[in-house]
Amino acid sequence: MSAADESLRRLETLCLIRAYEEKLVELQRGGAPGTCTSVGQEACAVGVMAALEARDRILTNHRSAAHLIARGADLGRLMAEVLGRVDGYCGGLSGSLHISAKDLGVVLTSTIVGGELSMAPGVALAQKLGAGEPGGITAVFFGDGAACEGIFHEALNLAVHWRLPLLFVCENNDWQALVHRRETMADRAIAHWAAGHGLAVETVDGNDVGAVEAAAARAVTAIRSDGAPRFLELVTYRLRGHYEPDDQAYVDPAELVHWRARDPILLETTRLRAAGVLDDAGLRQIEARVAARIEAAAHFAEASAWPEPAALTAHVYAREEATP
Amino acid sequence: MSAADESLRRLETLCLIRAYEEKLVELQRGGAPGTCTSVGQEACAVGVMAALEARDRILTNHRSAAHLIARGADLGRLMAEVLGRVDGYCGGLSGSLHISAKDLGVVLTSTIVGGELSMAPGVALAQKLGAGEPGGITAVFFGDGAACEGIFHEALNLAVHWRLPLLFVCENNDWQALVHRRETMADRAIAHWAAGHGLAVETVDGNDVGAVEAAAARAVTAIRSDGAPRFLELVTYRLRGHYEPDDQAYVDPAELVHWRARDPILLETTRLRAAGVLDDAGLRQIEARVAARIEAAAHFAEASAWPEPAALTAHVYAREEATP
Amino acid sequence: MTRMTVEQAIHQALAEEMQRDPRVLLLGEGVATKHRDLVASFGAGRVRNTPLAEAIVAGTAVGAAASGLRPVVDLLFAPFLTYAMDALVNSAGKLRALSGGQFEFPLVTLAMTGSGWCVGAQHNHNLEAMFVHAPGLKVVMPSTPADFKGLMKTAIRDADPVVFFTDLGLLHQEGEVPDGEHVVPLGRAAVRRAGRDVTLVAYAKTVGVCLAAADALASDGIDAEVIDLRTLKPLDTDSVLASIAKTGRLVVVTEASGLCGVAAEIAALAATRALHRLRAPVLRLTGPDAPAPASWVLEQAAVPQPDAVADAVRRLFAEVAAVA
Amino acid sequence: MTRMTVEQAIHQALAEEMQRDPRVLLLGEGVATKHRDLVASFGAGRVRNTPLAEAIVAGTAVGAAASGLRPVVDLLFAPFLTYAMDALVNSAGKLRALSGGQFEFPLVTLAMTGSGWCVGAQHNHNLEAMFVHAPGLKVVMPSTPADFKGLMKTAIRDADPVVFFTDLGLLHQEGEVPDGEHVVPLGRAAVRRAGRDVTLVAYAKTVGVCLAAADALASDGIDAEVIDLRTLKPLDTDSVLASIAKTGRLVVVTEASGLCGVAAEIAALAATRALHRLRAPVLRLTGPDAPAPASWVLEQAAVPQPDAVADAVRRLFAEVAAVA
Ligand SMILES: Cc1ncc(C[n+]2csc(CCOP(=O)(O)OP(=O)(O)O)c2C)c(N)n1
Ligand SMILES: Cc1ncc(C[n+]2csc(CCOP(=O)(O)OP(=O)(O)O)c2C)c(N)n1
Ligand SMILES: [Mg+2]
Ligand SMILES: [Mg+2]
Repeated sequence: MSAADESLRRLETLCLIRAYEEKLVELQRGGAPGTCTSVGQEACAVGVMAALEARDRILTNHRSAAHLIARGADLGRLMAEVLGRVDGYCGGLSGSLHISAKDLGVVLTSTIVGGELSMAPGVALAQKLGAGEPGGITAVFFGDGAACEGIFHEALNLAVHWRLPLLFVCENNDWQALVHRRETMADRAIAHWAAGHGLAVETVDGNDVGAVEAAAARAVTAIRSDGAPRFLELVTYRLRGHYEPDDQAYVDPAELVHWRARDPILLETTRLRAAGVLDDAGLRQIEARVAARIEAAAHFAEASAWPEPAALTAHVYAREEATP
Repeated sequence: MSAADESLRRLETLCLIRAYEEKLVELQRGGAPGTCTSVGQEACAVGVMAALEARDRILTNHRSAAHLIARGADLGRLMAEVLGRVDGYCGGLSGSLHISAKDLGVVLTSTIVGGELSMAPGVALAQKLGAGEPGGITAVFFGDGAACEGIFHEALNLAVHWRLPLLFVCENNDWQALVHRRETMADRAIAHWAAGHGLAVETVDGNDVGAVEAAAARAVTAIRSDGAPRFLELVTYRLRGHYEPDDQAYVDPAELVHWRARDPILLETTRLRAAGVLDDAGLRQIEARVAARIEAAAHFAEASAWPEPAALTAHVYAREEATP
Repeated sequence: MTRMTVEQAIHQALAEEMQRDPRVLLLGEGVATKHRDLVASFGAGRVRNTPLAEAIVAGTAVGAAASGLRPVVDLLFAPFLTYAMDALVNSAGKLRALSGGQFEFPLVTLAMTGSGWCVGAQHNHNLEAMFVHAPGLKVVMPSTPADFKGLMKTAIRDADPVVFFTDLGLLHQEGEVPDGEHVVPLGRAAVRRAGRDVTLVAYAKTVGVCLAAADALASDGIDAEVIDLRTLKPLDTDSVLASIAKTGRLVVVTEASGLCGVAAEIAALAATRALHRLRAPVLRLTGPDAPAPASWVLEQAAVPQPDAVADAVRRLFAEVAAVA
Repeated sequence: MTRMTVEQAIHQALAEEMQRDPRVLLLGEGVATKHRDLVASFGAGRVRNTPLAEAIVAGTAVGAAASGLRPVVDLLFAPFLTYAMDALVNSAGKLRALSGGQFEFPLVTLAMTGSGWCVGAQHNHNLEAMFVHAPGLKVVMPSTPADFKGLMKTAIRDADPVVFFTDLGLLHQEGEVPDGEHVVPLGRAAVRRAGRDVTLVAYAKTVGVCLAAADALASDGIDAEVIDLRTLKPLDTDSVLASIAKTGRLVVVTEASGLCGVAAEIAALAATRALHRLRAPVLRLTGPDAPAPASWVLEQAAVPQPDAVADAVRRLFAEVAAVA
């Protein structure tokens, strides 16, 4: 595929994620469960996923929709999961907060902040010891808030000392639920904490999908070549609230204005127009395709049945007789 | 007191700690509970304590004898605690692993590695908010192993961001129980992790009592003046096993030889002799005084009664009726 | 009396106690964001947003509590307490006793749990029994707005560490709350409905479930007594035993799972101290030994419902009739 | 059959299972130091010393378990499990169910606890009930060398996460152990002594206590049956109920405290499913609701002793006689 087509595909994925999450916001207003949206951070997911391969493993957290969609998740099954329906990726048991999709290589999602960091070294260790697909690496997505948890320090030390094929991807979006990053740490950068562990660290504009993909590709190539971990800090911003509904009354309006002007979709659209790769017609086509897929997904999800009560205990233990 | 007398007093304290711990080793061979000795690390305790004042608070861990004695603990009550007797600082409930002595300002000792780091910011916060004695600061002693626990990262971030009057004292003694530091971290220095938090860090020869006292004094003065935390890494070595009895079969003999030649008491004795402050007679006097105090302490401890069974539940809750 | 929600009652208790006692401070991720008025009234020094680091937040509260302050720490959702277990279980719960009574830990830890929000098992886990089992801790879990206020005030004034659970399904429930000084003693259950035929023991959400069941049973001529434990530790064993002595039948209804849960403790109480009063087997209606699911239908299926309680009681009477 | 200690039996089980299944690996602080022969046989890749960071060690085991390996992780002493609670309770115990059964967690966590070493409550805390209460986990706590081997092998082969507790008071106890393939199923109790008059239920150290009490009672003409639970979850309720049906009397003896402990669960079992068989009130003889003290005399006072058990049983028969 040509570079131009690649760029257009990336743009379409950005728009798909945005539309998917806005659809869930709309459904929430109608009574569906809330979600943690990644509006404003889509370029982080799309850029990093473009640098990963099928043999790689991904761990994510409560804000996972962008990661899952960029990895190719089925929108209908995702939405069904959020609505707690039987066709969801986890049969409705997870809801939006801990969606894993093993067949996509998106494993062990935890909504405990830091939970993904706690399990990621084990996934990478299995790869190092040959339990996974040859040459596979692990990428773990987490936030600036997770970097404040002690497990961040423990995971970095273990990954560096054991030389695990692990890519740390920190989406520093300035927010930790209702608390601004500046209220939780003296420094603006997570990178300095990571650098203290002596691994290669790169800080990138997380709203520039091309820059993210390039940096991720460099890191992934390096990990595959020497097996040592790398750290990527993606500087981005959470444009919507923490968990829907959220009126963002606690957010400085000026900060929002500043970052809305840096909306990753806006930046990419402008870039592609300037490059003559995209025009109004092209954009309309993308938007039409996206809208159609979202509607189809919503219909699928809402048509999906509720799980049977038996699902409550069906998967707690491996064998039935194991349950007391 | 003259500088020479100061030095001799410091030397006597070093010898007192050594003799106290060797006495406990002897008692253990006779059936008393084991202890974590600080043989080889005495200069860390003596140097830092010399820089602290009565209004300051100290947190320590499982390897606390040197800290307590350097702070002026009663040897008899210390030994009684190790033997589980009623006259111990904690009435025999603690034993050697979590001895606190509130009247000495040695508070909240925890034998959970990292436990002291978890509580220290709270003690410093109380000082900052005026609950303690005016101008008091907190010093927390911990090891290189504790620095591998996530709580190390969380404590540093909080202390720096909240600007707490807290002195971090890391005794990097190359050992974490039966595991050498090099098996647990890629780097030799804890200082690099701490520096990532942007606080002032100083690394000192932990076996040179004078150097430790000077560095600690600089840090304490700085904390009192601007209220911000400081970090001290004391490079030292654990000359005996982790917990008595321990044959150190897992220790590289060459490493032991190297560090025995750097025994802090040997270094200080040599220095004072060269300075003409100490001669054979002086040393014999010190050793005689020390021996007498140790014997007296042992007699006191062994004469102390066992606690009454009621002590088992007497201090669990503040009010009797509170216990279910 | 003022009509207010549980959420408002908790807030009022916090505001009144911070007003009453300058040693009280509020720590937690977002507390300053959520309680802006408390920041305004008492200053940013006493209402502190924290980093996302539950271990150090709890540990800091423990250290501050032992140093003359009275921290209230909000750890948000009960599963996040897993990060704070060392501070709560090993430090706050044990160091009073291990130190021979040298330190006090007047500390309140807040956490939400329970069904109602479809957030799944990493936000909803009724693990209060773990803290009942841990020595040195007290545990509170009220069911009415008035008790939330009265028990919160008592918990803050108590000299021991209290873990205070809020059933999030009750947060927006309204009720009459006494204005000003209204304290409810720890360790005192409340008889929500007097009855002669059967004792229903519950706490938090299931108190309402039992009251609804009792109404249904009344129409069958079964007169149920409903006891709200309110405090899970210390347990009000006298009230439970007195009721069993009167009714001869015991049904324990909890949202938490039964295995080693509070339901087990109440049943054990009957077996050990009221056996000869029991005219029928004790019944435990509890949540399953399974993680809380997100899907609405499954979340409902995981909590004992009024019909299930009423049916179980009816079967109880039928069986006994059969036996007789 | 070979005569060996509990410590040797555990080691033999580990060696045999690592030989049998290349997916088995051993992680923990000091495991490579303590099991040098396993390093020699299976390589440093499969027997790994770790940093002092229980959270990431357990989390890494969880991640590895879900990725095709079968980790055994040694966290040393039970109170240190408080650092690993998120990995064990929120990840290993919940993610199988929350993911709709996508992942398996074949993982064994080792921890020691119990009286005998005078190490106090931060090394000695029988908190096994916390894990019995947590969904998705299995809990084992054997009492004989043969069971330590047989249950360790079964735990390693089990598809679910198992928390395996070793009573340190039993570590050096000797017994006959079958050579080679010897597996003991999870969830199966053992009748250590058959009897007609009273059922004594225990596990770990208190099994020996009950057997000693049973001998004493025999001389009074009281024929006690002693049941060793061995697995605490899943519980072998059938064996306990069958014994109660035979004897009509139940005494539960545990070192762990009673409140919401395994002793409560067994008493609840009797109250809910064997009430009409009980001819006397159930007795719970347990450790106190207090942190384990270090002092030898207090440590002994904290554990039910044979005389206390025998006396309690005698009183039970006396009372019943009085009542009748
Ligand atoms: C241990 C824990 N503490 C608190 C929460 C509640 N919570 C969920 S997401 C979140 C913010 C996390 O911030 P960050 O790590 O920066 O990720 P972001 O939400 O910004 O993507 C919080 C506090 C949680 N889920 N887990
Ligand atoms: C959380 C925890 N893990 C393990 C232990 C067992 N343990 C006691 S001391 C120790 C070594 C600690 O090493 P370090 O922090 O360097 O202190 P040092 O013993 O060298 O003074 C260990 C592993 C413990 N007490 N707590
Ligand atoms: Mg963030
Ligand atoms: Mg060390």
